[in-house]
Amino acid sequence: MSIPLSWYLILAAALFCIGLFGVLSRKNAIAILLGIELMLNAVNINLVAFWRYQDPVKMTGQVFAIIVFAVAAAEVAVGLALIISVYRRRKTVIADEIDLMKW
Amino acid sequence: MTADRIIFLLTAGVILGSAIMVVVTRKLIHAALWLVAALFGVAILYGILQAGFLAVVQVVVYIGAIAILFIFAVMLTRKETLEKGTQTRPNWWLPGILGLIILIGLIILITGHIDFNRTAEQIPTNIDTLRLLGVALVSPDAFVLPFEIASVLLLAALVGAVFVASGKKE
Amino acid sequence: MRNEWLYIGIFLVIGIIVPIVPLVFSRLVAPRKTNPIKQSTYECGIETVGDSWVQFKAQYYIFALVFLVFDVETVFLFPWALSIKQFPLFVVMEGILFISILVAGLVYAWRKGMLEWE
Amino acid sequence: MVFVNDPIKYLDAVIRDLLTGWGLSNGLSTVIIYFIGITVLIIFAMVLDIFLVWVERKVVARFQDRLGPNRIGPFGIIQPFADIIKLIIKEDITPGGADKFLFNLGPVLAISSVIILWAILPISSKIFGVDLNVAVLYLVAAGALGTLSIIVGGWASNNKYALLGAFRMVANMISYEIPMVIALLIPTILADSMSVQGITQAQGGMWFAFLSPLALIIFLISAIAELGRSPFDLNEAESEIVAGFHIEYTGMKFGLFYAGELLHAFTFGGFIAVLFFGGYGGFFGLEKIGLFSWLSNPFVQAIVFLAKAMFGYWVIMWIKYSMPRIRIDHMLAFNWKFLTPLALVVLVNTAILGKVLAGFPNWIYVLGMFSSNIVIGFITIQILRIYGRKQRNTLLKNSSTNGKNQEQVA
Repeated sequence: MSIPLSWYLILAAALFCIGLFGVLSRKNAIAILLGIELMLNAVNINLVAFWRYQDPVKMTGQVFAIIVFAVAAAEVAVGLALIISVYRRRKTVIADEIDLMKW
Repeated sequence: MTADRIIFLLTAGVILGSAIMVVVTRKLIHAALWLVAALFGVAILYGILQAGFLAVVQVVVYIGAIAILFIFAVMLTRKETLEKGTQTRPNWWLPGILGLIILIGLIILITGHIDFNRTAEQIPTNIDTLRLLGVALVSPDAFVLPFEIASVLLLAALVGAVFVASGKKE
Repeated sequence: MRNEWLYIGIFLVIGIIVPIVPLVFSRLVAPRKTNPIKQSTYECGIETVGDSWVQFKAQYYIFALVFLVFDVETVFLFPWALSIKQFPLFVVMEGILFISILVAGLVYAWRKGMLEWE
Repeated sequence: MVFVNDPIKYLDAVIRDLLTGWGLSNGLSTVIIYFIGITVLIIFAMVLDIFLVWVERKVVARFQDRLGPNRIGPFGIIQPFADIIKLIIKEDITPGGADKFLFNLGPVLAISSVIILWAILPISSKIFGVDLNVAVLYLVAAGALGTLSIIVGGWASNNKYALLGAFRMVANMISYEIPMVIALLIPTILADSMSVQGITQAQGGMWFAFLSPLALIIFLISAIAELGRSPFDLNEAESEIVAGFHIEYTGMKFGLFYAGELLHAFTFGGFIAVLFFGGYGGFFGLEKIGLFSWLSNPFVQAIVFLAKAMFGYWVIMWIKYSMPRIRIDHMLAFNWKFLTPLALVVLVNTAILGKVLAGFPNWIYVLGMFSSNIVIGFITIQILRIYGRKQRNTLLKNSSTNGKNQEQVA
């Protein structure tokens, strides 16, 4: 393992920023969720890299990563259900047009 | 330049390239499939990091379930995805600059930290990390509570999502 | 461990390449004389009606949803399954608690009528 | 003599000597040896696949009281090669609105997702690709790639029937993945290992098929559903949606889907053998007796394994050619309302009983496990019987109320 830890961290940072860009720049609500998935994966890369480089016997990093999997699954399930529900009523998935809560 | 580093750089290139395609592709189906490529790259990364369990779980959960759910959702909301024209907001350059600033800041922070330049030691061969993970997840003085709470979270997500998606039409 | 994943990686690469070989070979040998009729969508011989992207039942999505939650939870059971032998009975009970929470979700979806195909 | 006892290690040493003799580093020669080994393994799988085409056609012919291919070569064994030549020289048509790259990716991914399973298939104790410690989940992960291939192929064809077939198939595959994963947990618990070698060796004394016959049945059913074979072949219900997700595929691309399905069925036969029938071993301790020590020879083990896998494949074919197709609502209801709860009950039973009976002598353990499975199976059948009777009564009541119309129609 001749890869410095910083490489992983930079990769994760870049992935996170790409995800952030996607979340903020996309119009489509499903595409925004895609960006969030990228961000969660960036976090997971960090967690697993730290697990490997700190102390592989302590499983904290991996357990955290598993919890992130569960959170990601829950987020996708509820998020997409909301989008589909809104789509059925309003016939739109554009985040800016979903403005029921504005008034 | 060792073989390790070459493999890492190739994987990183795949991940970042696919991630960029995810956020810029116009067709949403393609964006979802690029996401699959990026997630697969992350799984390979876990393989390089010797977290075998996470690598397969990444494929099973992300590619086998989450990506499929995305594709289903894209196909169910069809009109908007066929829409010609732009898929980004008019002021898309603002988050672009924001992301770039954050990225540069993070890279300065990471490279400035001496401790992050070290490489990992070999995992001793007598340690089975898979079994250790199982022990950590179930032994009462470790992570049994997060383990159970994760299942409660998923139950809540299932109940909520089923309730929302079933949506009796008024 | 590392060599195992290296092996899997090489296997993936060759596993992708091998099926491409007959496709490339076929590309070289097979005739290519295309025309609009040949390229049109096949629908039992009649002409295509409407858009190919038909509206699907939302039911497919519900099943995918239930599947996602179950998939994540059952995958989490594997580390538990591996630690049963070395721990006393209460660890088994932890897993069973986990499973019963899972079942509660299934029962909810069932009672809600979400598992019916209308 | 060394070659006979451990062929892979012997060949590895020979080639490594040769390569390091040429001045290559140890790491590079490892990669080259992996390349050679993997290529040989995959080519073996592909040749076997060609052979399976012949087996399938021959067996289905016998099931349908025909002779099957018998013109080219002895018993028609050259027939699949003729098929391949035909498929290669056929014109390859890409439909007009198709997404070219994804259209080609679909079939390639479909067969790749099967081929990668051969990386972990334990052909014998010495001849195998790699002994992953997460092999059982690797099997599920490869299935996830297969699901993806179908939705990619169906979507890229730009045909509503293809997309509809892909949707049905994917709904089918993902639903049945749940009981399959749960059924995979049971050998994991029994063997206390997730590696296929560990699971095989744990069955040296007793097959898991006897410890948990219900898990075997659940795994078999969900494996057939995962394969998309009859009775779960509603993805290609010809009468409703023309031919399913591969409707627009012609020539070699269709051939890849077809070959992938056959190899997948055989590979699952192999995994059934590994998980429940002791894989290459499982001779109930017979190989320890001096007279039968030849049973531990890797080549004998490989033959035993392939025979068991072929038997599993034959069972899958047998079911395919003697069952009608199931409607999609029945299929999904069967999975979520019957198979998944049953699998969870069997899992809980295995976990608790395995823990409780752990201290007892072996025969009590085996007997307890087996009889508990029988009891669960019996209770299940009783519940099904009560439910079926109720359903029948409501149906009869309905038909008697509008019986007049029915009679006229009849």
